[in-house]
Amino acid sequence: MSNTQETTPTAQKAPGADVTSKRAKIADFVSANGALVGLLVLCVAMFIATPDFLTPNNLLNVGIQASVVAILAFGQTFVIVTAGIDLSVGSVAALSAMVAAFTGQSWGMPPLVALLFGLLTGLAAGMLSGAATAYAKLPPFIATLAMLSVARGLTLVVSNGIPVPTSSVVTWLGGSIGPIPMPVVVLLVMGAIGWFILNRLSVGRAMYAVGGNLEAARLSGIPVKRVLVTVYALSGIFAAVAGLVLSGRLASAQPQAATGYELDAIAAVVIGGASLAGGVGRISGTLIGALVLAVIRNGLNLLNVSAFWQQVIIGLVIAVAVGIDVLRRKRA
Amino acid sequence: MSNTQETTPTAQKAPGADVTSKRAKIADFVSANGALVGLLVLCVAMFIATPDFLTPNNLLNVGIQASVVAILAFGQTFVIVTAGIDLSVGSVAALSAMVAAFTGQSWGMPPLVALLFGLLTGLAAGMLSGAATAYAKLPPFIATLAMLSVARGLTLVVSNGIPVPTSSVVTWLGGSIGPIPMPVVVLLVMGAIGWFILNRLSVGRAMYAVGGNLEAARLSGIPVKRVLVTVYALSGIFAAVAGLVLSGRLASAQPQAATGYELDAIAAVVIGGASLAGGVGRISGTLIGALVLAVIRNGLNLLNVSAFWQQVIIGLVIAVAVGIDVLRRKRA
Amino acid sequence: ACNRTSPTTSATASSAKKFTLAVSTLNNPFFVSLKEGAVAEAKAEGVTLNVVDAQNDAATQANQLANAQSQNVQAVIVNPVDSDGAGAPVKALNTAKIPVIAVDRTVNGAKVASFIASDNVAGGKQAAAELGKLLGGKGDIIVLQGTAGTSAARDRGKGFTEGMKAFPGIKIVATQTANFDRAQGLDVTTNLMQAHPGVVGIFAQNDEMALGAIKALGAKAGKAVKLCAFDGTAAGVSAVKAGTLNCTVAQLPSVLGKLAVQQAVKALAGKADANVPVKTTVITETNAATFKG
Amino acid sequence: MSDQPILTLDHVTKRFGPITVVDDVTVNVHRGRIQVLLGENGAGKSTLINMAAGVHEPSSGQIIVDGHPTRIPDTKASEALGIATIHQELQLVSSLSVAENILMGRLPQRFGLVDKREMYRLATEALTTVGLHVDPHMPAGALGIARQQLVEIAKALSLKARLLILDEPTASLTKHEIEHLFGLISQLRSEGVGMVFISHHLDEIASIGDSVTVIRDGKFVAEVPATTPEPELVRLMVGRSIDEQFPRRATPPQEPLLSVQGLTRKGTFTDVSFEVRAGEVLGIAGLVGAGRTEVVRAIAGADPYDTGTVTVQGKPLPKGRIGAAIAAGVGLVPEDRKAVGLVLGASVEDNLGYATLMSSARYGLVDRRGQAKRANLVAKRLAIRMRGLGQRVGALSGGNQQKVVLGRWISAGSKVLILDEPTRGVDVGAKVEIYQLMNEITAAGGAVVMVSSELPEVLGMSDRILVMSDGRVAGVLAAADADQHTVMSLAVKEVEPDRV
Ligand SMILES: Nc1ncnc2c1ncn2[C@@H]1O[C@H](COP(=O)(O)OP(=O)(O)OP(=O)(O)O)[C@@H](O)[C@H]1O
Ligand SMILES: Nc1ncnc2c1ncn2[C@@H]1O[C@H](COP(=O)(O)OP(=O)(O)OP(=O)(O)O)[C@@H](O)[C@H]1O
Ligand SMILES: [Mg+2]
Ligand SMILES: [Mg+2]
Repeated sequence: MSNTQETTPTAQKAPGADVTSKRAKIADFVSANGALVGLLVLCVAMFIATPDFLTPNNLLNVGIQASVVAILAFGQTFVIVTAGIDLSVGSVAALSAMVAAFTGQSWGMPPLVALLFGLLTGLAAGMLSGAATAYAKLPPFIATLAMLSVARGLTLVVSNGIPVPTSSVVTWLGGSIGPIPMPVVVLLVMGAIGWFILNRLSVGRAMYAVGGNLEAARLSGIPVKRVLVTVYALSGIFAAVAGLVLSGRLASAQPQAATGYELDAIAAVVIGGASLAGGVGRISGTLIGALVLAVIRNGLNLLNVSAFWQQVIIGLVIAVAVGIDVLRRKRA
Repeated sequence: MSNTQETTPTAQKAPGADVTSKRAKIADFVSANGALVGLLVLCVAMFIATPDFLTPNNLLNVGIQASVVAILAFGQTFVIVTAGIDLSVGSVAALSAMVAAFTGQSWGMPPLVALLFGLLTGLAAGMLSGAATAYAKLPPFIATLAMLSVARGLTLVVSNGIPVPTSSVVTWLGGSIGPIPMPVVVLLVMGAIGWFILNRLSVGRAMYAVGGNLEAARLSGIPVKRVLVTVYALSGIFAAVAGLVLSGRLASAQPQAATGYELDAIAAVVIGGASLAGGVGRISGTLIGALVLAVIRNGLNLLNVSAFWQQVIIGLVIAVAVGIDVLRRKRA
Repeated sequence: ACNRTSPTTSATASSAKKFTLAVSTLNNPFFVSLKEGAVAEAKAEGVTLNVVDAQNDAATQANQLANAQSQNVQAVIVNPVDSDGAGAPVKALNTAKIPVIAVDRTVNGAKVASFIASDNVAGGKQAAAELGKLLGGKGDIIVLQGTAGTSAARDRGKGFTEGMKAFPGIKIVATQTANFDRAQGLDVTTNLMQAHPGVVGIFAQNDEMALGAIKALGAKAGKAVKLCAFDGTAAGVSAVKAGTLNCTVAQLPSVLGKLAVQQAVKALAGKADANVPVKTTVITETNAATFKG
Repeated sequence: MSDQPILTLDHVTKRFGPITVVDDVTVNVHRGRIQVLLGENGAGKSTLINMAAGVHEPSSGQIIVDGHPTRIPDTKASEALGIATIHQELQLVSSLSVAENILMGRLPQRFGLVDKREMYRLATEALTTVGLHVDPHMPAGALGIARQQLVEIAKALSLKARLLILDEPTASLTKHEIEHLFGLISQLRSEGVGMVFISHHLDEIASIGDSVTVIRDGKFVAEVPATTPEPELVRLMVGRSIDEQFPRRATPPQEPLLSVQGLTRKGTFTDVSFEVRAGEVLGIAGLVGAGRTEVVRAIAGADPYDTGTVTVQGKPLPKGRIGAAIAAGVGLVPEDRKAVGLVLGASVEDNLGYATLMSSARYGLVDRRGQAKRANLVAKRLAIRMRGLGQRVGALSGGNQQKVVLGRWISAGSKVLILDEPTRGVDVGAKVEIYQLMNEITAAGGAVVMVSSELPEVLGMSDRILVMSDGRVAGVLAAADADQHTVMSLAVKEVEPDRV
């Protein structure tokens, strides 16, 4: 199992080992992010297979293409760390984006207010799932499966099944400033926020405690229910941001946007080394997981692999990428 | 948490309480299958809402419509009892049905041999997932997500994306004998087999031990890895049967058959009282879970609820059905 | 090793033509036919055609269009998942001066060199007219919708509703989604026939759902209950031949694919036709035998 | 100071559904005094103190703090009243660092952020207090169970409470750490901290307690001074007297049953060799971390090893294959029964039957009648106290859970029983029952290997004593030649001084 701490245990570290500390930190990072090896192997393979892969432009593309799933997966990381699961992220992303587009378009809200409405939608959906889990004691799988269905239905109801053009602010989120694509910027910002919450806020540390040993967390006075609600609320907000980026890229909020993305988001978190049993998981791992998925898809497109075989290969690559990590940990 | 045994412990049963034992058995069944209350509430609601619901014909329809998901969910029950998850059931169902149709149609295999090929496909896919989990130590989520992708891809490759007509035997499986629909018969047979495996075979009881505490099971000499492979293999075979029934109903194996059914199957198991944390779950509960899903969908069709609102309502009903069970258990 | 198309090295790529065909989905025989029409034509023209499948996800399609640019293809044929959604990525291709051909659905908010389509709204109207005629202008009917929120479901539904205005005697008693899926078509029709046993007609927004409905109706299919569908897939046409399906609005998907490749080749020389309409044909028992998809 | 108790549990009763677990019990805790709770497994001690810890609320009766009736709905409320609790079951998050575990729920913050430097400083301080020298960055799960127990103690002490509840804090500690802990307790007592102390080690009561409340079956029995002689305490506790604490009936040793030669796993244990004969009890003693658990797990096939051989009844066992070891008649009762011994959610009957589940099956069918019969017999023979074989094992008291793990191997007819800390957390009565069971096994021609950190137990029940130190066999003593001193002097051989 990978470590949940930012620095892996370096017990009995020699004092005054400052010179090597940078190298040690890199080594720590690598050993704590096993899927990194898988990602690198994948990139090298792609590089050998096609010269189109390692162009700056294409790498930015990969970044853009990873962004939505990565942001969803960051939110999902909180949930999985507490041993939960959030199946609703795709639907909530679509609903939030739709509400933002709709309030802007039909109610004529100013773009920023409309955007805020979108974020609040994500927050509300997340808090509902969280409350259903923490207070009504529904299993997270059921609470969020219900939300998956409800949020998608509401998206259709709000939009009447028709795509709605997004406001300027949202389109800007999906565009780029000069050569720098905004989705990548948002990805990095949300990643930083996620990392900060998990590692620097006490509620973040409490998530690990709740997921690692719920009873112990409760007996230590951690307000378990509040932590759980927070976790799903965060997942909802992250989903809303992902939805906004997605609709921004397309300049249109789609009623069927992000359908099925929940499995990708969960896969990214698990590929990144988290365990669905809770207590383990880190933002950097999740990012790597999302990149693994994006690189496979991008590479298979570049290689012109037939659409049917692509699915076969994607499956195999996911298994191998995680398999490498499992092997590496066993050796260590 | 519901009990793992078929009969709940009735310690200190009054001697000579034979007369009441039947009633006690029913009470046991009800208390062990909490979702039953949810199902009954749902049925009564439907009955009040529309007279079309409680006709013998419609009830048979519900049975037919529940059959595929229920059979998938029976297989899924084994997996969930061992604290695993099988995301590949929908794809494996489609692949198995496609292989059966294809070997019959294009290779000209006799119908029964083609059917056997279909079942073997399911078995092989399941064993692969199981081996990846038990021996290569991939998390079940990843191993079966990979299989989801691989099996769907292979289905498309085999069929070239075009539906293939099924053989006579398979079509018979989807038809009916007199008034009795074969899918319902298959559902009952597979349910009985599932119950028998879980309750009467040593490997079934071992599944509960593995899911309850893997290390304790291992230290007690239970061959954990073999049990895990068996579990996924069974899930694969059950998925193959579900796929055959599905293609039989349509007289055609569809490349995209059963897409997304994995969530329905898992939901059926969890609505039926199993825990994704393992160690708990029963076939009767799973059947009830599958019926809950089928009744909602059937009822909403009968009531002609708009497609948009249907999803909202399905979500709410799932949450409420499980919520009733949670409440009931808390009271007890 | 799994790559079935011969790998093109960058050296030869400069001389040979390389296009990308971005299909909305290959989950549906209609688009499979479209793809096959395009692949056959590409072979005939000596073009390497890179086919990608967006699995009905507009964002995936955006990614694939961006990837096409990375690959330096000379032209892109896009069958948009969604017209609005394809705008942004096609705009990027416009900037990169890669000609884009839209097929089946148009692209909003960006330039396309050519648009080849059969009109779904018009097709919906044709279906309404045909079903109205079959029913003699009266009776209860039900509508099987495609996946809620997809453009095909919207446009076909819109056209059908408009076309039905000509038949005040026909009442749509239920409209339910079966997600373009045959199995769901079967279940939903079964349920609806339960609630509305007097239904005499069904409009299914694609052939797949109609084939499911035919299963649900049994002997009544095409006889006591008239069925009209959409797409004209091989299975749909044989159902028409068998008399279980009364009509299907054919869009000639393989022709769409073929024309798209032809237009792409023309576009390289800067002389593509802006609009290439492909007529939808209503296939009934009378013309089914001679129909070629 | 007034004589007013800090805490009074006043006629409290706790019911779980229809079952009354604590029935009208009153306990007073005073400043600077140590109130001992004594009772058999399942008597209701933990349930009683959990009402003060904010885990349960009483079904009736009241909690009085400083003379005021108070509600303690949760842990936070309990801590706010100055009560700190060391729970019987380890409550650590194994993936989090030692420091975060110690400060869980009250991480130091600066500007709303976790102040990591302060966290490690406080944690190091707390660890120093209990004399545990581990890196606070380490994940708690990497520590052995004894060190984890010390982390728990450090955690509770760092709350600086005025009332400290210790529920069997010494169960997984060896003499050395217990002495250190008692030093700390005495100091806290002199500082005026009131304490509730629960232990099954009767000798500890006299040395540390002031007054003893005895409960039986959830009911108050008596309150007596801590100086009350042990036999009297036992009589109050179990309702009868126990003649002999260590009733070892030696059987003449016969042919060797288990033979271990040169067993080595790099970094864990080195060149371990010994032999156990039929009819013999071999005790394995050593300090915490000496590698005893690792060695016996390797013998039972639970873990692999690098070199060496394990032979049972002349047949060599394959490496790391539990199934083969079990088939050869080896049964392992692991030290952490909750984590690796039991399926807590399953019934007593299921848990008793796991070792025979596969082997007794015919054509893959569960031998339902046989399994039920065996479970019934074993449950009777071990006098497992339960509501029925269908009861969830997790709801049994610790001692009875231990009997279930043991019973599994009795049921399987194991010839060589390996018991790792078999009486940890087990009450005197049940302990004697377990000892008698060991006697029966050896009398029937079986052999027992018993790893124990309780020296009196090792000395009282073993025929021979193997002492391990730093992964090696430091020596083997005949029971007759062994006493606390000889064993300890072997145990500390080769141990660097800073090690616990
Ligand atoms: N949540 C619960 N629900 C039902 N019964 C319980 C629950 N908690 C404890 N019990 C029962 O209450 C009784 C007392 O348990 P408790 O843990 O207080 O005993 P104890 O005196 O601490 O024993 P030990 O010495 O083994 O720790 C036991 O029979 C146990 O099975
Ligand atoms: N000096 C040490 N520093 C850190 N960890 C140690 C040290 N010595 C042993 N350990 C670890 O402590 C754990 C306890 O070892 P083990 O359980 O084999 O010892 P034991 O003699 O059985 O002690 P216990 O009484 O804890 O069961 C093991 O995981 C071991 O790797
Ligand atoms: Mg206790
Ligand atoms: Mg030990």
